[in-house]
Amino acid sequence: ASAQETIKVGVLHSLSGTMAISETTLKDVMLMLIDEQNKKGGLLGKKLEAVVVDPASNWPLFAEKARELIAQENVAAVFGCWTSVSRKSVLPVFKELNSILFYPVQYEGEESEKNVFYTGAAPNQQAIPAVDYLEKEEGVERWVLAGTDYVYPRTTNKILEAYLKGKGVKDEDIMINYTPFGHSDWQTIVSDIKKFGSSGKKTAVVSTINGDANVPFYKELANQGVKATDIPVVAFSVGEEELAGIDTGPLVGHLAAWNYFQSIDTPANEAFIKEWQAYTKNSERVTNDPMEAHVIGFNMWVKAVEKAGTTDTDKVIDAIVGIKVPNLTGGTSEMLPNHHITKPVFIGEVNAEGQFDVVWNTDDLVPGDAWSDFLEGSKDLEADWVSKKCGNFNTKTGKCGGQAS
Amino acid sequence: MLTVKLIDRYGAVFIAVLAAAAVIVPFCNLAIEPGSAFHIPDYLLPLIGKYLCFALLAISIDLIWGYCGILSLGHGAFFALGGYAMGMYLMRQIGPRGVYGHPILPDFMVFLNFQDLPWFWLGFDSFLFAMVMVLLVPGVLAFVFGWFAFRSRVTGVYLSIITQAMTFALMLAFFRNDMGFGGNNGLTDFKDILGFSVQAGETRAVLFALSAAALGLGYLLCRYVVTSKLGKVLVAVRDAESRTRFLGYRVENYKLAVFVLSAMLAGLAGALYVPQVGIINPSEFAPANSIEAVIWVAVGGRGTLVGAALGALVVNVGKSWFTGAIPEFWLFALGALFVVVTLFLPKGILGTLQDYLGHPKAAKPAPEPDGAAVAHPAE
Amino acid sequence: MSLLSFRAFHHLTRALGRSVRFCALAGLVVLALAPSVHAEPVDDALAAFAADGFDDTQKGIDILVSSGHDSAEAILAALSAGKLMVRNDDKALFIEGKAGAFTDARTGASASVDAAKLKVVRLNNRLRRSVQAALGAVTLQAPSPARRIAAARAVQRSRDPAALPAVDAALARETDNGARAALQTARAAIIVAAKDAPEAERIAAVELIAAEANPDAAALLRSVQADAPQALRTAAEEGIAGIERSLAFWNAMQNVTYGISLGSVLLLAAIGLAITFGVMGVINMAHGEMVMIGAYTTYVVQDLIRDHAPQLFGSSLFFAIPLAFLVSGAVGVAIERGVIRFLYGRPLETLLATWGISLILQQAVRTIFGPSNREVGTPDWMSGAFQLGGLSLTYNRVAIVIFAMLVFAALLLVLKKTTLGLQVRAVTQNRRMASSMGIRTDFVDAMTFGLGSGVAGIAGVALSQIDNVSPNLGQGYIIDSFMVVVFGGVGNLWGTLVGALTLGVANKFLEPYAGAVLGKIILLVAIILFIQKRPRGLFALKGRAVEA
Amino acid sequence: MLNVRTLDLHYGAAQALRGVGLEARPGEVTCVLGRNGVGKTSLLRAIVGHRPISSGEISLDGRDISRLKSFERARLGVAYVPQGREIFPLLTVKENLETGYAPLPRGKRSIPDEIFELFPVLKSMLSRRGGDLSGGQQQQLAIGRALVTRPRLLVLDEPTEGIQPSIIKDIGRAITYLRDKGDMAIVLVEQYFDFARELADRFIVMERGEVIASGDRAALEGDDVRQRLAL
Amino acid sequence: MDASVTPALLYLDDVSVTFDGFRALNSLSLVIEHAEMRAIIGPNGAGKTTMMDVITGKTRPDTGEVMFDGHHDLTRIDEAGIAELGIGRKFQTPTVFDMLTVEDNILLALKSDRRPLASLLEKLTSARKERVDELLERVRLKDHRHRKAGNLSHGQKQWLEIGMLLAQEPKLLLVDEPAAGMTDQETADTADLLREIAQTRSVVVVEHDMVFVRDLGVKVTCLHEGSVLAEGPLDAVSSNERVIEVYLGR
Ligand SMILES: Nc1ncnc2c1ncn2[C@@H]1O[C@H](COP(=O)(O)OP(=O)(O)OP(=O)(O)O)[C@@H](O)[C@H]1O
Ligand SMILES: Nc1ncnc2c1ncn2[C@@H]1O[C@H](COP(=O)(O)OP(=O)(O)OP(=O)(O)O)[C@@H](O)[C@H]1O
Ligand SMILES: [Mg+2]
Ligand SMILES: [Mg+2]
Repeated sequence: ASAQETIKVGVLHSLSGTMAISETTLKDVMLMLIDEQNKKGGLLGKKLEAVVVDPASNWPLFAEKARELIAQENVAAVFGCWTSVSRKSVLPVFKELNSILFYPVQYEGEESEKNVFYTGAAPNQQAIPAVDYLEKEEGVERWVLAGTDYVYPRTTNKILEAYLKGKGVKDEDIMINYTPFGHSDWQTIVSDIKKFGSSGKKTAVVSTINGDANVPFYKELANQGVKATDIPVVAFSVGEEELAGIDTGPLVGHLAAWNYFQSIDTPANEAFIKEWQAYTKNSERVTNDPMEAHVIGFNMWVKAVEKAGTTDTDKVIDAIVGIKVPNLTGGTSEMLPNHHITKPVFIGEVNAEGQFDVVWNTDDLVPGDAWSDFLEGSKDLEADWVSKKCGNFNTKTGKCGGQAS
Repeated sequence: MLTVKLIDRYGAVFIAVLAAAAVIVPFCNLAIEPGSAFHIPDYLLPLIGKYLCFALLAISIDLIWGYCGILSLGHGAFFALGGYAMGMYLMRQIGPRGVYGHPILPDFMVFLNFQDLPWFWLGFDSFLFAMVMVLLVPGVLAFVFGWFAFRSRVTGVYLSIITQAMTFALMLAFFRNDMGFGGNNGLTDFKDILGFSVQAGETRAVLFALSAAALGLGYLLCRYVVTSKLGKVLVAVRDAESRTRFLGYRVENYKLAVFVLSAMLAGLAGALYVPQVGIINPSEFAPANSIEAVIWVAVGGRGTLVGAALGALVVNVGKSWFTGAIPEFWLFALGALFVVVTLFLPKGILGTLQDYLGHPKAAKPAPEPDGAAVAHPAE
Repeated sequence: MSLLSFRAFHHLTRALGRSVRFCALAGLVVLALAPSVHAEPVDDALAAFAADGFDDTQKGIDILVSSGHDSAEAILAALSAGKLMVRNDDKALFIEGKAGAFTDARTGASASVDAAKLKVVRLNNRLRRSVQAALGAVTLQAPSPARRIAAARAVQRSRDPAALPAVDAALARETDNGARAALQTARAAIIVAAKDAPEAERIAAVELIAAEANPDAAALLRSVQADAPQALRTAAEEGIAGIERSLAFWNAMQNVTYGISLGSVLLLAAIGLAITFGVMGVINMAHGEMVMIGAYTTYVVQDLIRDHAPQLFGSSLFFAIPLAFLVSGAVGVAIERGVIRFLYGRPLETLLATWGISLILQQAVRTIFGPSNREVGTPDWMSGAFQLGGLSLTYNRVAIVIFAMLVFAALLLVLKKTTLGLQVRAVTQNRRMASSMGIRTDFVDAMTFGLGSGVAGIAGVALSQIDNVSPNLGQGYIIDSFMVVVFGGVGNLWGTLVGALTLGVANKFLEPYAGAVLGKIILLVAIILFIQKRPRGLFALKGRAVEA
Repeated sequence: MLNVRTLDLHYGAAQALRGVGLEARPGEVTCVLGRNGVGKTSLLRAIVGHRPISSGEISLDGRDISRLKSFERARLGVAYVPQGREIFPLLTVKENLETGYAPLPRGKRSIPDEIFELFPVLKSMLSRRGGDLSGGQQQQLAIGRALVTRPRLLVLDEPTEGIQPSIIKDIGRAITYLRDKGDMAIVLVEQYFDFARELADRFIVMERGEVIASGDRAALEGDDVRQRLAL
Repeated sequence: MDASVTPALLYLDDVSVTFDGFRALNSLSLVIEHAEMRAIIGPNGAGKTTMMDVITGKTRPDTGEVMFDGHHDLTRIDEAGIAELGIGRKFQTPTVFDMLTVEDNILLALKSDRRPLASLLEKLTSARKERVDELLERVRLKDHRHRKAGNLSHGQKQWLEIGMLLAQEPKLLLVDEPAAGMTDQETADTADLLREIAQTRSVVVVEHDMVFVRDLGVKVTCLHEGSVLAEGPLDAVSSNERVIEVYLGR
């Protein structure tokens, strides 16, 4: 097929460097989805063609590669990024060149852009339900908020702190701790957590520890004998992929909050897992939440393109809001006017097989909230790209563009 | 040779190419219709501009490493500081157009609950002030750092490692959200510079031309330094530091002078880099970045200035190209490039070329005397 | 039953409505004293388990406990271990034994069942706790003293007043001294909080607890302070002060141990570099990748053992150590022969070449093993922690400390006491002249680089126990390693040892005050300042021999 | 024993040796004479294998050794005392001497007593680092180190440089002693003419990389050679 | 201190240096007058080089006083400062700048303002050029002027270093074994050269070559174990029993 007859889709995930560990899988899943779509006859009668580049966990390179994808390769949409900073880095490029980015990872919120669709969880779709669960189900009264020192944990913890204090938790019952990226020596912190948790009040750890640092953290927890029954840890960045590197025997019962778990027993999920394992020719390969986000995002984009009858950016952006696609856990996710989607929230407990057993889930799908209700600067903001054509509409002043005029 | 021409054969070619590029590239981008064979597409302009900034960084490293034997594994820090100074100016230019619409505070400060602008952000709304800071901040850091280190006669790997410690410490510090530099996300989403939109084609073209000019002038400045008697003293210091002292030269002052100059050039490179790539974040301080910059110099040819720039270009073009063309295997290609260059082009690309074409009058990189490994400055 | 426990019993009985679990325990106590033969409740319990909802399971536990049935312990234990299975079609329950054997949960008779049809009865943390509490109470009478101690600890931690009668009952029979002490502490923990207990007894309890100098004890004492009688309060305050004094001491000691352990990790990571870089002068940027290769070797060894000889898993690391040495060493020799040997006399070029090699090796591993973490298990003997005075030490850290010291000693021996050691140093100081002395420089170079790489590989085995096994593993240690070697003084193994331990301990003393991030920054700045004072590292060589 | 024929050697493009020939026999001292920069050291470097030769032949006992590595030559019995001492600065005196064990079989690995007799200062400084020694002490160490290997061909480049007169005399006596033992061939580069004249059994004089005169002991006695050197 | 009180150019008093317990200099005292040449001899390891190290600031003495030109306390000045006062040195093992050409080596040594900015702006005047030529001529390296110093033979480096020493035009020259590795003829030339220099400047020469020392015809000091063993005209010193015993040999 000649160039005109294909629709190009950009895949912008790090295949090398520190983030490769997480992002490579997402590249594979995109290739699989595109493959599958082509088997179904492509899109608008054309074949889809994946354009894969490697931004190498290097943030400026993300911007460069995004530019290359959009300007040089003329891709119709890009699926990519993992870290917030990579998203922030490509954002101006997408705005300038007016293209579409699907961002599949849970993040700190506080953003809504015309050109970006956030298919991962906003804080209200992950953090808050998890805390609610711990409080109700486990009777937790004392909280350790441990995170890597960057924006996502900072924001999440800030939201949680405000939320917990609002519920009457006292200052001395909250311990906040930040560590550098790739922190590998957790002896002191784990023992601090143990100390903090020995006050008699039920204590839990809310972990926004990122990436590589999780494995040594959990290994240390296991070694110092911090059991889930004593001090449960609920994590927002630990999924099936991360657990694959750890012996989960001693970690049984620790928790994670996600919008998807591989263990969720639905026909759609079963089919997806099967296909994935067949595609990667590895019956051990696990699936995880950001993968599902890509599945949802991709399906939404396909539907939107079909609805608009074109891959033209503006038309697709208009068409996609309101589109509903089934997710893998049995519900139907919808693209909201704030460019976030509705998602179910699940709390899972680590089991000995390295999977999660769902112990709680929301009854309904939770709509993603771009601007947190618990933060001073953003509680008055609202994103609506349909009626207000604005990502940061201030409900107080009634104007688009934050607080000022 | 008692005197060396300021501009040698390679320098002349280099300056000519740069001057031509500064004019022709923006012209081909703006004035020639897309579709024409001579059109330079939009995305290439900031890309090449970025390479030019890297080339300037490489030259600044070559000045101290190639000529004075100071292997700085932390030069990325000066580059990043220059970048941050520029980034801060650009952030202040956003004004009330941030997502929260705060009249003064940048977005990240709003949601991290900063009440006022931290003191070190003051003044950055002025372009002039920011430009002074671009040179001053790296310069002062280099001065303070160098003052202590050179006076204490920290040399060789010990110096390399503490420069690395310096950049590493700065990276960790800038990662901290409390520092007020945007933490891991850094500074981004710039709107305009001196009233011109950073995304406008014309602004890009001007930035490009400025980068080319800065590179050219930076080169000439370094060239002036290395061809003067000061340059010879530097080489003497590189060869036999203590012997130079016995001739009456205060080695530490010489080192300090070029170190500061080099840091300021690196800062300038960083400042030009930021508006063209659109983001500055703490990962620019990462030790690996600094090491990589040293590697550009080695690839191009240590002690040749032009070679350093060439090395930066070759490696980065290679990187841009490989990451798109062979995303899964590019590290093999890049790694192999480094190995091949060391094995087959022992003096780097330009050094080897010079040998091949007969050498012009320039100080050559020192092949370390046998056995005198870095670890053993003895003998 | 003593008066006190009887009163407590009464007091608690009133709260019976609130706590089903209490009821269970109370029942258990009664039953423990007078064994009886209820049969039907067990079936109810099993039915509840079979329903497999968390609330159902909770109910099941309660029923089971109150039933006091002989099989209660076995069933609870199975439940807790995730070995209680329910058959899909008929909801019959089985307990999984060793090697795929099953017993009928109801009868205890062995049963042959199709494992594919079975599903585990799930637990969540709440259930896990109640199973454990139940088991704790049950096992207060367990035959093995160790288990009784563990049970007592569990009770002490739960401080559940409801357990008091059971504790008393157990105390009455206890013969083992250790278990007795544990039970008494557990009892004290409950009494201290019990408002209606006699004051004297509470004060005695306070004293007993204050003797246990740990934060738990302090917290316990603190919790009674507010409305307690004056005498009790003073006793508690004194107790707390005492505990805090001793805690402060143990805290410092604990920091030292953490520091030594971190230092050992740094030492392991750096020591190979101390050879390739420190002794040979090769700026070996691929050092981290040698460590990584060692870690991956461990993974492959464990994988093979899991598949082919699972019984050897406990000793998997002992296979991994020599293999990692050989594999990394072989890669090192290959690098030396293929690239580095052309670069002697040009040490700075080695930076470039080894950087390239490190990129290639990372990507190679990524291509072969995939980008994500690989699981390396910790053998049982290395898991868990033990108590030494007020220190809590984890076995794996202790193992790493010992291991690091052994590696260090071995290396020191090789370099100082063997011909190779002398020859390496001669070769690196003056390659040509060494050759003229009849030293086979090629061979020495290859062996030395191989040795350094091999040692890095060994370090990888140890690091696989505490860190990610991923293609980036090496990158995380390379900077620290260089820092350690240089800080200690290049070319001096003792410097590397002292440097690593100093940095480790300093880091761990800073961390509690400054936090992990700031602590690290402070440490880096301290290194920079330190180098100003000693421009050639901690163990600087002095004299003419080193001056340029 | 050693036979060098038509040797050419280049440093880059510059030729340092042109068709140089030299012969050394057991029980004899062969002196190489010449002013600064004529190529004496270059010739010795070629013999011990520190520089590759461009053409020509170097044979030891009839065997061509010109392609062998330095250590292989050392194992065949060639020992070298280089100009500029080149001792291992960070090794102790004892370790410096022990590097000479490499070509020896295990049983023979010891430091001959003669060395300490000749250079008593080394004995008193065994544990001092080589690099800390004074210039003359280093020179003594360099000679001692070469002798540890029990060479059959001893190649000395200005061994008396920086050494005090009394020890120069001792070295002269030692060389005579070694020569008289009869199994060792000695090649000696020496500027100190009187010293050379006393020891030499045969000699060559070099000028700009070429041999311009050669002969035996008798030819040295006249003023001819001395004058050539003074030019 | 006033220059008139201690008229000597160099004045060492009771200088001791120890290295890890080994006494390299043992309360050494020495006085060098203006325009005096002094030959220093002594066994290997007597401390001759160490003494020069002390004078040039490379080694700091444990005790003792080192005064230059009456009022400069050399123990408090760094190497560069001492060099700037006018003390030049030739090292025992030739040390030159390997990567620079022969003439650049000389050029760097030429007397001039040593500050960085001055170096940056320094112009190569014809006077300087001539001076370089003259010096190259003097040390017979004219033909080698464009070669890298590192490629010179051992003896050529010796000469180059002597040339560099002359270029500095110091008040006091410290020359450590200048004749080593030179032919007899060259040795004699060197002696001439030094005698000529000594007419206006002070020179301290260390040498083991007795013929050379005799050629110089100056006062001789013999060091032994870090202190002065004998001092006086060469004939007197060389007939001293102790000197013969420890140094000259029989
Ligand atoms: N590494 C080198 N590179 C280039 N040229 C060299 C090198 N070493 C020596 N030469 C040149 O080769 C020629 C012969 O040098 P060589 O060292 O053999 O002289 P030599 O006779 O030993 O002199 P000396 O008496 O000074 O030691 C000299 O002109 C010298 O400059
Ligand atoms: N850093 C050091 N550590 C130990 N000993 C040292 C050190 N430096 C010098 N020495 C010793 O001090 C003594 C004096 O050395 P110095 O070099 O001054 O002797 P010298 O008189 O110059 O001898 P030569 O005639 O051999 O050059 C020697 O024995 C030497 O080994
Ligand atoms: Mg010579
Ligand atoms: Mg001396």
